[in-house]
Amino acid sequence: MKKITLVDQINLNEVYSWLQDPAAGGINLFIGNVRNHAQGKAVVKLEFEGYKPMALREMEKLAAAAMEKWPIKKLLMVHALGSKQIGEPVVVIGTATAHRKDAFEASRFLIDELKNKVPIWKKEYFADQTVWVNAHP
Amino acid sequence: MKKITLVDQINLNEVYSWLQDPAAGGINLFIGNVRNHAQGKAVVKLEFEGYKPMALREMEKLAAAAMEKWPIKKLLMVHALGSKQIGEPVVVIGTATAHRKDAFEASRFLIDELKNKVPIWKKEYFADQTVWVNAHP
Amino acid sequence: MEVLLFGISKELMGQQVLSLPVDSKIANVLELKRWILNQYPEMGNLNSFAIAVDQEYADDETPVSGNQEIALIPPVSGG
Amino acid sequence: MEVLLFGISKELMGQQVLSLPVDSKIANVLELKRWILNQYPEMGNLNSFAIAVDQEYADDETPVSGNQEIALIPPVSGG
Repeated sequence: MKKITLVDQINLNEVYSWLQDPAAGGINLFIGNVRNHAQGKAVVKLEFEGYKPMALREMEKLAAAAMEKWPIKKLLMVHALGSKQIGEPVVVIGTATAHRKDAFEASRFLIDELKNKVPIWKKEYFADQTVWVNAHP
Repeated sequence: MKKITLVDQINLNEVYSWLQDPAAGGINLFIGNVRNHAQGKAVVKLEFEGYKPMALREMEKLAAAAMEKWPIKKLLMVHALGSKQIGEPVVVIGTATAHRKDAFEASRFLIDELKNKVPIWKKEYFADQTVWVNAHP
Repeated sequence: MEVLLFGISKELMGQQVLSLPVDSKIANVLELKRWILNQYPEMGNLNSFAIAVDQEYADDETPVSGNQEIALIPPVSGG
Repeated sequence: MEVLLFGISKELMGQQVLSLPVDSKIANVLELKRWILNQYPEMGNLNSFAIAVDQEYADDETPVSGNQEIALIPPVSGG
């Protein structure tokens, strides 16, 4: 079973409830937060923009690839869009599997691939400038 | 910063709040649940017994080893003791790091080592018998 | 033909959607990328950019036409 | 000398704490393990068991005495 969404705000209680599965011995959750610094400078806030329909399609493809590779009971990918303050969760990857090894490997695969392929863009706001992350060499 | 406890019941909200760190970009949580089957048979409930002072010492040692190996902002290990129903969390490992790779690796190390070394014992209750897990070949 | 813009491309090119002139005669992704770099040389400073056709990453040989949903994908940075 | 028991050992040996006779003359962990296996042969069916001295895993050569906290650690299965 999988759940893939783009939201304004991530609710971690809902995430955990949804991942519960009596047949799953292990749940791995990766939560990406807004860090308070980047390249040694203070980040004031972040903004995420997404090409929503394509982002959802790419996330669905990654989920399908993971479910083919690992025996996953439940898989969840949620990304927040819009303006985010320091410490707010911006992305959650969750997998529930019978054996913990699979949950660790699948979550790691999903967040790594999400960061490579899903058309979502992060803009960091520093006190003196803004930067679109990864855009320039 | 680390937090290591043995509890009657795990509260995941507290766990996540405690792991929040403005300098951490990634949080990895591993949650071990009571599975509804083992060796192909239905598990009714579990019971965990611990040699508490030694279990805490062993968990502290693992935490110290992980903090030496990876740059960890926050590290949490919580194990529940006593009687647990299907689906209840029995162990939570959480790490908050600046970079996600470290969080995945450290959490994986901590749960693997916890299962090898920490003096806690699991008794599975099936309909027709009880089994101390790992005790016999 | 129209091209959807996101993130830094939207800012660099100063618009939400890029409209290509009718006589631009662009037949595939490679020609579209060249046209963009020619008209907006500052796009050459990016690490790279991709083109998506109907919400799928497309390679240089993929044909493009006005009937498709075409988007310019600058380096992604989600997560 | 007393030995704390847990999990399956507590059940197999039918007590919470094992009290060794005063004349048992056990000087180290190896001798303690042998004494246990001799008195409680069913313990030989376990995968293995360890001895902890003052809440630390102890190897066979570690000396043991009545002044220490000694525990029998059957195969662990937390998590």
